[in-house]
Amino acid sequence: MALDDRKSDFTFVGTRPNRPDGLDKVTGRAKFGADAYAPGMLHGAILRSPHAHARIVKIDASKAEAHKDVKAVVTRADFADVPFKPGLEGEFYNVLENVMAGEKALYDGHAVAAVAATSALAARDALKLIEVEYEVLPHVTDVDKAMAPDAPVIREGAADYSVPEGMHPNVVRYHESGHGDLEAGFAEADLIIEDSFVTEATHQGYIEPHACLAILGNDGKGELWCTTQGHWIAQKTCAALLGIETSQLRVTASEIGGGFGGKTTVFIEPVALALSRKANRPVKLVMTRSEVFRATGPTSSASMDVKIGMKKDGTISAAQGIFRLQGGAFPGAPGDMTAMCAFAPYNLTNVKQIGYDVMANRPKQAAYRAPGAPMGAFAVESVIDELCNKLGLDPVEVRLKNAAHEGTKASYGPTYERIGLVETLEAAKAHPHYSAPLKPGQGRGISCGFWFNHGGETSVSLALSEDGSAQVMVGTPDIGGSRASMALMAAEVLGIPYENIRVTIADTATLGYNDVSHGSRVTYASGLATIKAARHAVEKLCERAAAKWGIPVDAVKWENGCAVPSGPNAGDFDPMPLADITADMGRTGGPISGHFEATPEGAGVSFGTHIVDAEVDPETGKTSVTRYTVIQDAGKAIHPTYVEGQYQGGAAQGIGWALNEEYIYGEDGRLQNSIFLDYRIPVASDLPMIDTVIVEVPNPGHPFGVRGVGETGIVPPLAAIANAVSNAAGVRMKRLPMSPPRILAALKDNG
Amino acid sequence: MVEVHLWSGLRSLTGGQQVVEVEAKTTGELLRALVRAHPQLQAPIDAGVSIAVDGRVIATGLTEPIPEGSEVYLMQRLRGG
Amino acid sequence: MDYHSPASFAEASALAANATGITRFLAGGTDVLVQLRSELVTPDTLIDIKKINGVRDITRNADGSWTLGIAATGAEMSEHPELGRDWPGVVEAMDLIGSTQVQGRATPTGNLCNGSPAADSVPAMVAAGVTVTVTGRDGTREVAVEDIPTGPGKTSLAKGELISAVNIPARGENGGDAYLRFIPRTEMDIAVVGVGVNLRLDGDTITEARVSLGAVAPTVLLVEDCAKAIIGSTLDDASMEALAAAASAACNPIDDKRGTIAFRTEVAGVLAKRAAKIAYARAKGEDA
Amino acid sequence: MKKFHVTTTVNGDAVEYLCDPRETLLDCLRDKLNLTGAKEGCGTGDCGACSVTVDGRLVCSCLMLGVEAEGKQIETVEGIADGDILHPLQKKMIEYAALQCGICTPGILVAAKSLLEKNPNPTEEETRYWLAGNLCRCTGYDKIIRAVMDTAAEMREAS
Repeated sequence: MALDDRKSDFTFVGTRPNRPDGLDKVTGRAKFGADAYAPGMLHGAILRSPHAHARIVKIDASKAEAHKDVKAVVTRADFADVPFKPGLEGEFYNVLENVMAGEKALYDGHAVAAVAATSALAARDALKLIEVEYEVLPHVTDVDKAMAPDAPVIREGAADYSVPEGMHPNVVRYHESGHGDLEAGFAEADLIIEDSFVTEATHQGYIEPHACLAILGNDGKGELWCTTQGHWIAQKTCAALLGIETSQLRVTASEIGGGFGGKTTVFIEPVALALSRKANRPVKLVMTRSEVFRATGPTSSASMDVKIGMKKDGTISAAQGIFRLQGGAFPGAPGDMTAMCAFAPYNLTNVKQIGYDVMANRPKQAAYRAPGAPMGAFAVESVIDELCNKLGLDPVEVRLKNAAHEGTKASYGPTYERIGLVETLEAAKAHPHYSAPLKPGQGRGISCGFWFNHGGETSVSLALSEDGSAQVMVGTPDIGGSRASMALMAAEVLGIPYENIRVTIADTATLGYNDVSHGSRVTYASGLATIKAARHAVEKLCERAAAKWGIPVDAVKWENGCAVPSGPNAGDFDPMPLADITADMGRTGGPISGHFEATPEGAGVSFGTHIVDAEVDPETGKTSVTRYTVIQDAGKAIHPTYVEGQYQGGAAQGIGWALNEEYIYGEDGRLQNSIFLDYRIPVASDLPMIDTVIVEVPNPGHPFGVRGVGETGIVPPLAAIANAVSNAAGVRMKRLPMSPPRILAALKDNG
Repeated sequence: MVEVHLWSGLRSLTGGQQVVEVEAKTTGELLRALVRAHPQLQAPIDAGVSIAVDGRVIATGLTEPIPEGSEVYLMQRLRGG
Repeated sequence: MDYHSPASFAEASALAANATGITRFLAGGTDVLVQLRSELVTPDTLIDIKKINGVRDITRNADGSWTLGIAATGAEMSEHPELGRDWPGVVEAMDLIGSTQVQGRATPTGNLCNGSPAADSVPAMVAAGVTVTVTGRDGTREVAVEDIPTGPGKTSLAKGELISAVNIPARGENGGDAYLRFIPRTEMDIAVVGVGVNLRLDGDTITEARVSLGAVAPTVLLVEDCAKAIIGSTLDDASMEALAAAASAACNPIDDKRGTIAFRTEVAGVLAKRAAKIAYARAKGEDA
Repeated sequence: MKKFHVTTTVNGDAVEYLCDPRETLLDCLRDKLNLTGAKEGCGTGDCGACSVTVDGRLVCSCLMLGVEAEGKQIETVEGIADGDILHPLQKKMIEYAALQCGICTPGILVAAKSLLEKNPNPTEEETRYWLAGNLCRCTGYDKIIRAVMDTAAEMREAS
């Protein structure tokens, strides 16, 4: 994007007003995915495989179909024929195969059939009438075992061009990058540490299960209401899977009860549409929590080897990482992202990273907040911490010494523009937390983290009303208060009060395409588009003022919500407020709107540094996090309170991932812990207050300097907590989660 | 001419070359030129790539300008959560 | 599923005796509803026993013993001004189960009848010597709490039998009890190990003790060797170590998603010591 | 399947519905009474998004059958505001940005209101433990705890 008219002094941006949708959300009025009803509505339910890997020999639904309460039964045959392609090229095929099994059930919980019936209870009961004959096949759920020569093959031919010859067919993508001379770099090192690390799969754990209400006729026209991070991708994908035209399916995003990447794709939506088409009635489909855990998109599990050489003065002379990510029974595990992010915080002369995308009999992984990056950071930052301990160096000083900055050649190749890592480290060093004394039994951990951030296709429309208020239509669902930041940015440009702006999340029929609310892109990309749309409206406002004054339009400028003559030569006119122009806009040229459509390509990478204190009970291995500080570069914080909220939420999710959250599969390949009782996300009493420091190093790719803040906050916590726990326990923890049995076992092994 | 730096995993598709020189004024031209120079690069490009121009990562756009003398890196397509 | 809400235990017993298929009694429902929703157990007959007179009462009897109605909830036990003074371990054990919301519904009787080896209130009740009154077709009988569970999800109650009261002994002089459990988080988890200790002192010396362990065997255990290890002692280091060793030795746990054999065995000893310390301090009238 | 006729009171209004005995109070509130403020996040009493009070007692409405509501007094998030006047907790939740996605907010509000009625001066620890059954995945709880504590302080001053 053009970097014209960069702003640095603000009226509205940086203030902390109440969010526009606050009232709806504290009164129970806000409509989330499961809160929609339609006349004549049926309820759907999905039959799921109890086997981790099985050939579907036969599905007999005749008893279910014959039941008086049942109005439709669908199987794979009720979906379009989508061609198979290797790697990520066959993504529609992969999604279809995931939402409804074809020849094989590929994981415990894989959908095999679905029913629509007159009530939710009737639908659940009807599932028991469907008889499925399975031929159970050998399965594998562990990433290292899935790569072994004798591992069961999940799907032949799924590997793309990148996989070296001789690898197991379960390895479907391969990434290798880096620069310099590793051998020479390691030779310069005074100390080399090489170690292996493991992280288990975790789930985004959004509190709202997937839910939708679908209406589709056999004329190919449909309506879909669903909880999603991106309704255009839902529209495009559902249309492809059902064999209808994209534009004939109107998708409306409900309020969304959390996503964190997990609602960037579809699971039940195509199934509800297929049921609706067959029954010719609206169908509501809501997942149970157990279905959410078994059959949506958890993150990858990972097995990693990291080797780093350091000189006595703390300089990293060489670094190498191998990252194997398991992404379920489909290509897509972000081993490439893990590899590219792992060493990105550091200015390295010699670095090499390898990433593997490996299939196993688990649900198809989905994005989870900086997908792939937290695992790599865990391995790399743990080794750096160990090097600091062994060499007697301060962990912040060592990171500062090696920190990437503007002009550094990134570990993934290009040269960094202006970035803010050094600023976060300086802030960490200066923070009272870093110098606070520790109690016996406590340890402190530090970690840096990196994430790319994303732009993506974006459309925004802004319309002015006669009374001088404005409505902004954006296409990115509001997951965490983005309506407030959009309104602030629009207010900044238009110069009208924040309260006079209404921000609506438009449906797919009323706005052009918008990429998903992911990649920390909403405040960046929809924000940029809002600013540009508002500027577009301002141009028109200036034209109208110029016409009224009878002066050329370039003699008019916009200031504080008014058209004013641009200088003494332009004429002597009183400022003309926006509302005076809009009052008669219908008679002075028609309605005034602003639009912006583009794919902004200047998201600006982001860095953070976290400081954690943890206490370990040496007799039970139980950890408590006693103090936590997040420091992260926001570029420019539009609504600082919601920026803090992103930092705190990322840290809390990281604490869960580090300490207790994990997918536990039994020998039988079935998920053992598919409820919140046993999938242990942090509860209120587990956590301390989470301090935040917002660093602002403006992003050159955004008119107000915004960098996305949603994802980076989950990159450092795994390592920061592991470092704190390892320092408290006196033993290096190399496997996540650091559950009490693992810590106690490590303490015992350590004597 | 633009020097395009590839990630090392692509060397097997370019006869060992990690830097490819092509004539291109936009990101789209650059991708087409890469395939002309090394037809095997079609597969990674189809699978999805991003292009970093002077450090700015262009995730998808084919119309972004590439100024003369820019530093250009081909990267795997970025995905977010 | 048939739903009944009888007005007496005799009626409830008769309903259960005459029912076919799976029968469940509904008190707080915090286990029954979870099993129903997950289709783990869909009863054919559900008998809601909360409409029976007096089932929410918490009564101190003339001899100092206590009778709890079978629908008295954890929250009601915690809020009771006297019960927790006599039996802090029993009340705290119940209070550990689930959230504030669950506390508003969950009952010790339900916790017992669910038959989970990890039920928090059960080791505390076993240590305290609590009995339950069981009503069946032929009248009532009194059964020790430790004799109710027979294995995971199983109880010794016959068809047509249900618990109609919980009887907690009189606290008496110089006694104290405590319950501790291990969970990975601070709340909302199922015990990985639970230990209940109840003891009585003569001066500084322990004269009576009951120690029970949860989540380390198919049923909650009453461990005599643990009691022996501390009876006659002043809970000195040697007796504490003997207690821990006896607790660990009594464990017959499984490896599962919540903990390993090694972990449970080790931590049973650790918690036994910690719980004994608290019970001892309470018996001495000290804050703990 | 025999259905039961239930007469009960929700937010002060007399209501009635027919329910299957397998349906939870949450199912009945949402599907029969159109009170969709209480959410089903888990169906197992682990997340608290369906929190309501029954005869003044905080419970998960997913852990209670609809048929059990006969003759009870039920309060939901829809009944917290007094007409157009928000409860101080509602105001503070907005002011503190103590919600991001907002799905847990109804349950948090019902639970926090119940806490302040029982304990007008809770410590941070008491607040955290009281709300331990209300999962929030967005905020890390920090701003929620601050909002509840600050509401308590303000309500103490006002009374």
